[in-house]
Amino acid sequence: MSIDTAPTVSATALDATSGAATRRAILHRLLMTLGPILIALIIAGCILLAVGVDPLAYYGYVLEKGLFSPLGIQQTLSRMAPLLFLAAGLIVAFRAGMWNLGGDGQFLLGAVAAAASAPVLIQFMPGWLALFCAFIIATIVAMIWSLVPALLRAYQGVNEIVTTLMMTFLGTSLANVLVKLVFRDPGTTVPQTRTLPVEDRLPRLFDTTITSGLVLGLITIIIVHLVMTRTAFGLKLRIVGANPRAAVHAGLNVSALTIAVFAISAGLAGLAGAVDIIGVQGNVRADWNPAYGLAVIPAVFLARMNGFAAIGFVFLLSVLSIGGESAARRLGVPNHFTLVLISIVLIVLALAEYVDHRYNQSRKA
Amino acid sequence: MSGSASSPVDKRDIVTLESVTKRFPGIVANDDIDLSIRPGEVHVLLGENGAGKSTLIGMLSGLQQPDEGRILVDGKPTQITSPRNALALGIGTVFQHMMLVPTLTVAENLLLGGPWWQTPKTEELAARVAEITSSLGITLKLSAKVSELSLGEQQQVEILRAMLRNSRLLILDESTSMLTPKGIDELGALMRRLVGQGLAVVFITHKLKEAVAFGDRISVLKLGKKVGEIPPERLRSLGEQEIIAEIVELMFGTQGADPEAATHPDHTASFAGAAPLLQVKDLAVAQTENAPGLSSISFDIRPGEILGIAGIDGNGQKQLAEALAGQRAVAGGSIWVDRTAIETLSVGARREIGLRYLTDDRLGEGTVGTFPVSINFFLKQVGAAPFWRNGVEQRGEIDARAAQLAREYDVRTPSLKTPVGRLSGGNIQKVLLARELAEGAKVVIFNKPTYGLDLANTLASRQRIRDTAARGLAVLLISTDLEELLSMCDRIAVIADGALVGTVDNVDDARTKVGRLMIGLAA
Amino acid sequence: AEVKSIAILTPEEGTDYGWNQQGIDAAKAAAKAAGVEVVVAQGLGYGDVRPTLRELASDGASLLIAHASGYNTAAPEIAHELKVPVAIVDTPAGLEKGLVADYTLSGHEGAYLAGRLAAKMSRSKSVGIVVSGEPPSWNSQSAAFAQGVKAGNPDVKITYAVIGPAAYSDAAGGKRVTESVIASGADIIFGQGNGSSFGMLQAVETTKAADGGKVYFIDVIGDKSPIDKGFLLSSVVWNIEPVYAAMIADLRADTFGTKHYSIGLKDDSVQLLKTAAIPDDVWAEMQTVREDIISGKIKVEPIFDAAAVRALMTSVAQ
Amino acid sequence: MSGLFSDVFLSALLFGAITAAIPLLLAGLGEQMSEKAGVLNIGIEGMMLAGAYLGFVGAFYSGSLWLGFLTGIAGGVAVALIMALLCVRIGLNQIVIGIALTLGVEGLTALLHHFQFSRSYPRLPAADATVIPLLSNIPVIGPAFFKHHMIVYLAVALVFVMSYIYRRTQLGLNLQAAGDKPAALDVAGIDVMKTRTIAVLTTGALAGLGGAYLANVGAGLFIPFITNGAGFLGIVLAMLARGRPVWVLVGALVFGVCLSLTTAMQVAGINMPTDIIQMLPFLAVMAMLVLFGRRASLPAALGIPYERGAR
Ligand SMILES: Nc1ncnc2c1ncn2[C@@H]1O[C@H](COP(=O)(O)OP(=O)(O)OP(=O)(O)O)[C@@H](O)[C@H]1O
Ligand SMILES: Nc1ncnc2c1ncn2[C@@H]1O[C@H](COP(=O)(O)OP(=O)(O)OP(=O)(O)O)[C@@H](O)[C@H]1O
Ligand SMILES: [Mg+2]
Ligand SMILES: [Mg+2]
Repeated sequence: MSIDTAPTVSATALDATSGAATRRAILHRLLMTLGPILIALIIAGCILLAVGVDPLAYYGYVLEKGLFSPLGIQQTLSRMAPLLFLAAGLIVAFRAGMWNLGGDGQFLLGAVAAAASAPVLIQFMPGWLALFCAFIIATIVAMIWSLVPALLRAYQGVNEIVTTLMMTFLGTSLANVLVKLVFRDPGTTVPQTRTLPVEDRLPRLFDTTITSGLVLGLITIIIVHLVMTRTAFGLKLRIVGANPRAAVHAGLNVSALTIAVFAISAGLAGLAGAVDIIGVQGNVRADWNPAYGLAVIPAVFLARMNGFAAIGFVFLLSVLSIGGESAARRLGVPNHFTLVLISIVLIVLALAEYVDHRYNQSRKA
Repeated sequence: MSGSASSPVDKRDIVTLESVTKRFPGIVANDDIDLSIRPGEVHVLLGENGAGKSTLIGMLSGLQQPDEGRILVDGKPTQITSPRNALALGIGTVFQHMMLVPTLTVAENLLLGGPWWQTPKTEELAARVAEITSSLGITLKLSAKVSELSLGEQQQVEILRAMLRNSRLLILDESTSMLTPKGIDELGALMRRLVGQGLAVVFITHKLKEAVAFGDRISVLKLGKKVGEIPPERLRSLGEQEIIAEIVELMFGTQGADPEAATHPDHTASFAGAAPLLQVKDLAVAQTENAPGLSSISFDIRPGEILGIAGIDGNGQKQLAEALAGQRAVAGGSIWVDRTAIETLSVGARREIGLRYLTDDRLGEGTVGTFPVSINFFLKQVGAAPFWRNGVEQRGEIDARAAQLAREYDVRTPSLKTPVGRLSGGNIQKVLLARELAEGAKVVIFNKPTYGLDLANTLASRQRIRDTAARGLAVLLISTDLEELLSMCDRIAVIADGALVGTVDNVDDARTKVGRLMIGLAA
Repeated sequence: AEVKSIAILTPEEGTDYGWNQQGIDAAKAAAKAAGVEVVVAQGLGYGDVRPTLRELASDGASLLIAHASGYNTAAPEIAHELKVPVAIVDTPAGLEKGLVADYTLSGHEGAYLAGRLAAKMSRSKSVGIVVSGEPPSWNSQSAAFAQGVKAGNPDVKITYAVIGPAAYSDAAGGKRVTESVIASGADIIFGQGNGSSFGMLQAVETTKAADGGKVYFIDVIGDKSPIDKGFLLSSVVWNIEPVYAAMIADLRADTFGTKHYSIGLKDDSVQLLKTAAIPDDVWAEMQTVREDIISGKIKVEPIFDAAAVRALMTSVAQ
Repeated sequence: MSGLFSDVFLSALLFGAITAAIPLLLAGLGEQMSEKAGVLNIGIEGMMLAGAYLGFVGAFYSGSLWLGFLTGIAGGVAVALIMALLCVRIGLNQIVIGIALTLGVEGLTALLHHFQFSRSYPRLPAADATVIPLLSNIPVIGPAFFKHHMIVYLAVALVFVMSYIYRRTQLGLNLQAAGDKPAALDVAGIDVMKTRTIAVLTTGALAGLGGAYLANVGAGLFIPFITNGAGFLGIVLAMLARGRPVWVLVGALVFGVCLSLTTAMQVAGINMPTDIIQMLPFLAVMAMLVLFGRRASLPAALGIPYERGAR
């Protein structure tokens, strides 16, 4: 299957960056992002009113607790770290036209691998090396996990949406089995892996609680963006994504590229898990599954697979989830409302993008 | 310039266009066009690639709405809002690009459009099809999957479909491009019969001879504007050569006799004695679900030589080209390029050695439609210096070279950043030509290189192919256009059912010999 | 130290007639009794609660009760980071003076009692244990229940079934598995599960036992009688209020983090729920067993490990 | 092992397998229709959940299971309507909208449940069964297969209705054309948008019904997130089935049987970690994918919004 909505936008996004026009374009983007968010907030506000909650108070808390208080912004930035890695992985896959919907399984297995290895390694080697090795192990485990969908897609043409979805169901179970039966910390009654002590985790930034995973995530997603848009390798992947037959015609090794895409995408998802564990969580508990993947997918699409824009959307998601929880508690709305809010924001943003696109087209004509 | 000053509305018109304008991002595809379409007339639309012909009929068939101006049907201003609406008005169209569902059978494709709750009425259809095909002189297997048909056969299905609709106005957008000379003549005769019955026909072609032979009225478009019209009276009063001269004048502003009637120069002499650059021996390809196989194909091409492959479309031409280029698995036999055996090499490796393949499927595999024109020039060189250094894209180099190629090959595009898929077919083809001929080539396979090109581009492309050979390259030219082969090749081989049935030197009586081979007689 | 307010964090909404609700209700009651404020942060899920912990701490809570085993890595970390006392569950080794207190709650004594009750009440001499997952606190109750059943009547068959993947909210799975277990002969179901326990309850209400009579349900932690339709036999009800009250007192006395808190039969913080379905004589008999447990005549050792529970089930099944 | 299991128990296991399979069957059939017409309907999880919620509300307040199924269908259709509007009419990205809708419905139904039912947790009485005479008397098989609610037989019959539609009607041709080459359908005079809209709404109806069955019969109640990924399994089944409704049925049954098998193994006292046993259904599907998944012929235009005359 070749769904080529993705590359459509990628090709046009590629065009959009040129010199002086860039600043105006960015301003325009910003406006086209904030405007819809405002509209979404109004719609969601009506729901709040309907259940008898003051929307202004609610949003006030969201902003304060998610963005403007020193504590809030730190939490928001910390939350971004794993999401950025996931987004980077999705950018690679989607630009190459492969629907890796198995991010959650890859994430969890990466997390388990990191949680299992880091506390052990740290006893034998310098801290930084141990963490580095744990990252590598997590990446490799996630890559191996993606091998089944990758091989099936590359050599049998089996659609990867099905296989990655299935592998995510399986991966979630396997992660549990590993935590409960293989890597279980014998010192606790609760099934979880050994805990990496706080002082051995990724350092925090300066005097804050922000994990340095954030910096790694930012660097990673920017590198991924540049590789996908500025290098021969990235272009090859995009050709495979946009028109696989053209890729064959142009002499590209589509099977090898397909496997590479899965490996990179899954590896980054695994890294996301590792960064969350080594940066923040310290261990993996049985039945733990934050299911970040599901919310990151739309964010990556809205960003048109552009790494920089993805950073913005991941930031937005983090603000909403951190601030939303706080606001819900303070006003006695169930936390589930955050889901509704995120959903409305996503839909209105998608609509706005469409309207914007239409407007541009009619203006150009 | 033409009769656009006086209002063209005429009581006899089925469809009239009044000052119709259609814009696309960055381009005015149709600019203030007046046109009248009358029953009993074959109205030929001529124009370069991208002149706006397909856009014009897009508006007639309900795919697009005019930005300005209006369309009158039977004298009444009418908005043709959808293809369904157009069909209801009696306007049937055979589109330039294939409009069949590949996974459905011929019959199912023909039945598409019936009331949703019904069971498809296959028997009824078979009877009607039999009626029409016999008068058309074609045979079609209704139960065949469309994906198994050759492009030519698919075009026949589309013509048949338009006929089944009992249209009052039949539009044929480059419908002869995939037909054999015989097929073209038959279609021409059919058009004559239809207008004889009082239908109107709009016929788009790039072949001036067809225009003159079948047309009653000729309109010429250029850069979206209508630059002239030759009414029936005048058409009848002039001889073929005079008309062609007039059309060429309208289209290109130059005067000349029949521009297609060039004979091939012989430049093999300068490479006499050189070893063959391309050698193919006993090449075989297995048959697949939807493509014929190849069996024991052997031929040589020396430097400077152009070998033509003639044959009715769908007889293995594409498989041959793909097997040579490395896109299709070979079941047996060997291929040498410049004495290197290549049959086990990958597509990329064969290209390294100097083999070039210009595909006939520009949109499907030749280009990435959503990518900018500039990148499409380098699709087969991704990673190569100087456009990439250490794997990093050199935008400056790419843009500069792309601009140069666009100029050299006269690619008309709003900008180098325009997605290539938005260009007209002819301009896309120029991008492909530029890409394949650029540098390092030894052997070039051209598969239908001028399909869909306008006259000027056709001539330019042919000249490029001749120049290619003159530089000492070996050229394999696959075409369904016999005239083209005769005007270019040194030798012509005929392919039928996946085998080469004979090779003819392109001398005086080549036309008859090739013709005999094609219809299954000995040369 | 001064205690102005306490905060409790729960993974789900406090309306589940179970773990979350009991925790929140207890925190409210304890706070009220001690005259301090209470902040409830519910429905936080099983993800990262550090943001919420930090925020509650910065809002001035004097004690953070992290009421889920999933929070017991995060909470002590925040305790150290912000020097705020936290209470965590299921981590007896985690005590730290002034900072971290543990309350490992196990209703195993109550579950044992429930097992004795089930053995007595089962007409078919077959009971079922249906759980939606295998966390330690449920394991100890499953095991104790099984031991109670066997102690009450070694001939009673026990069927143990875990629902299925991602089963916490799998009400349909809860119902399906419970129906199967009933079909295998059980007429009393000891059920543990969050959302899925309502599916178990529904199965019990809509499925007849092999003898055509009622199937009864024994619940845990909470008291579902307000929503019962006459099928609730009993419940191992946990009352956590004394635990929280003790924590507040310890905070005030600067002894927080020096002792373990637990619940048990003796102070009625674990109680077998008396319903109309239990005949008085049976109930009286259960009270005697209760006394024996309190006095130490009957020893019930908690088993927290899932594998050990399964091993136990296989051995008692034989 | 059979010595351990009574007939009644075996019947119950098979009965449970069917009950678990029906929502997957309906979701799979629905998804299949969307995919045939070229729409990748990732929002199906949300449609099921909406169907589960509204289906339960309908059944609970009216006391009629049939009315519940109707309101469930309405719930699924309502979400599908948004999807059709945004993804078919306007052509927004199907994956973004699908996921957004799923998240939104998850939140909204949990919210509504909180205000409405989180104190009372209402439960429905047992669904009345339509007993098929004679067949239901066969030991083991009879009670397992022929004592279900009427809707189960209808759902199975739907498999054949779908097959008929796809193979023998113009609508079937239209749907296939809309997925494989929408432009060809358009120029044949059939509105692509309309065809795809009908497909998406049908998906919503089937998913909604599946959700309602899950809540009303499968669980007998509604709780937040009750569908638990059933919609995503529906997507997997639809893709596995490659356009053939019968294979959706087979896939759904395999899945249901695997679920019951996990229960059977536990009841048989096989001392294997439950987490491993529970991977069984997924392993089964994965094995089917490896064996039969090759070149899964998905519609060429799947996921691509149609725009008339676009280049
Ligand atoms: N949907 C569209 N979007 C953008 N540009 C378009 C679209 N359709 C046509 N164009 C542009 O309009 C111009 C006219 O195209 P059209 O296809 O009508 O040319 P044509 O005369 O049929 O050419 P050819 O002989 O190559 O088929 C071209 O420049 C083309 O790129
Ligand atoms: N009531 C219906 N139920 C199911 N499919 C339908 C229905 N009505 C139309 N369709 C389908 O909708 C698509 C668009 O149909 P069409 O454009 O023929 O609609 P229409 O204008 O209402 O046609 P008609 O003249 O048949 O009423 C087709 O795929 C058709 O098969
Ligand atoms: Mg054209
Ligand atoms: Mg053309």
